[in-house]
Amino acid sequence: MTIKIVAFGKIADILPQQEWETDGLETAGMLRGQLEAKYPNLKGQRYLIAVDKKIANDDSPLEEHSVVALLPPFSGG
Amino acid sequence: MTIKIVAFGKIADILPQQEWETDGLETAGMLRGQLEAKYPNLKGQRYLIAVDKKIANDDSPLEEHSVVALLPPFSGG
Amino acid sequence: MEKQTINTEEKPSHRHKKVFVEGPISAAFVGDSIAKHSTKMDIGAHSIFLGQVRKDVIESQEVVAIDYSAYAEMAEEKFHEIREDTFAKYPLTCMHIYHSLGKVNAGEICLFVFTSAIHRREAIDACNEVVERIKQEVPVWGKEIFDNDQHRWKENK
Amino acid sequence: MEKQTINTEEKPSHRHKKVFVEGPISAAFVGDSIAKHSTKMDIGAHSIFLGQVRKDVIESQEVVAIDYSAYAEMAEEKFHEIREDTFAKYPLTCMHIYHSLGKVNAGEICLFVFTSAIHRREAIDACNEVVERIKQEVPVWGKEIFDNDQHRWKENK
Repeated sequence: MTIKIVAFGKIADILPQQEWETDGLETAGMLRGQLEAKYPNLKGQRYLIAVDKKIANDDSPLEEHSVVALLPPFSGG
Repeated sequence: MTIKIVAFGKIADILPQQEWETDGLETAGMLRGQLEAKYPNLKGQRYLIAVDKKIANDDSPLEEHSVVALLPPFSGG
Repeated sequence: MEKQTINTEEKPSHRHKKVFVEGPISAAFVGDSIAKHSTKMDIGAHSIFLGQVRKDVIESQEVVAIDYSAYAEMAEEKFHEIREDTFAKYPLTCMHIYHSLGKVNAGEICLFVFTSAIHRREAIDACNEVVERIKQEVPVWGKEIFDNDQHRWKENK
Repeated sequence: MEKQTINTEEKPSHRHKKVFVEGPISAAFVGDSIAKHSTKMDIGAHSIFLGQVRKDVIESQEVVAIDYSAYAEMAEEKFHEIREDTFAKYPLTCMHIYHSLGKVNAGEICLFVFTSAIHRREAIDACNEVVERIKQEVPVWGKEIFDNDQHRWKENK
């Protein structure tokens, strides 16, 4: 099951890439755990995860071709 | 004691003149009574009286050269 | 039309400003007023209210224009008082108020209230309050002119 | 910049409208948008909110611009949802929302929310609510660019 990950704002600055694909993850929480293990700078950062443009929680399931977005606090307007 | 009277909006339409002078009146209420006796169409109309640009009540005293304004409900903006 | 901009160092609230304009307020004038604020680097939010004359239909007569008149001396004092009170209550950078006198056709603008502040809350709340106070406290009257030349004195709700 | 005006007979809320504009929103564009409403004879009140970039000083560095980025696909869905909800809640005649992407210098406008209605209360309340929802719900980020080329990610309060 392949998913696409996209990062924005401050979170994109912390990660080595802004957009990539990965697989083997079943929930948004599993992705969060994997990322924070790999990039310790992510820990303590506030960010929401959106799955297919809807705000998700850690239990939200990922599906084949899901687009998962890492969203730091909004600052539009 | 001469005062000047100025009427606006609908009240000015009811009275024969928009601006005139009169004397012998000591309070705003006396003016109101005299006007409504003379111009029965004024009765039942809603209007405020301002003495020298301040909203007055019937007991408000009139002074030499006071400007007394007859103000129907505002409709600016 | 005033050409000056307010210098915040010179107590803007203490300057008597011209509020009444003859006839309608043009959209271009609103645009120009906004443009003048691009040099004010501490402004983060502008709130604008515009009153526009509606072509209401009243007993099958159509409103084609409103003819505004005022007790100008008292109205100017009231506008000044509203201005002072609002500057005292809200931390504003600027405030501008323009109200039409004379004939304003349906579709044209008769009131322009413009407040600016560092943050949105103050700008929005102040604009709102100024509009409400103008409607309630300022001696201005609108005479609705119908398409058959009849008229009716408007009353604010 | 969109040239169309909304025809109220064709359910304005159901049209997807372009919100994002590249770079700052000009004061003249705001003026033109207002002018387009002079043919809408049922409008009595317009409420406008403008966000302007402040030259804040943060640890002795000066903000010279904000560089806006967005998760565009999600942001557009959110703008549409806010638009639909607001039309459902308030009896509005028109609503327009424009938000900058890319670089907006201090003193320039980055957000333009414009609501129009028969009466002032609806126009003002709707404008207010749209602004609050944009700040809270739409995935847009502002990167404050300092005069020494450093940057800091902004956070809305």
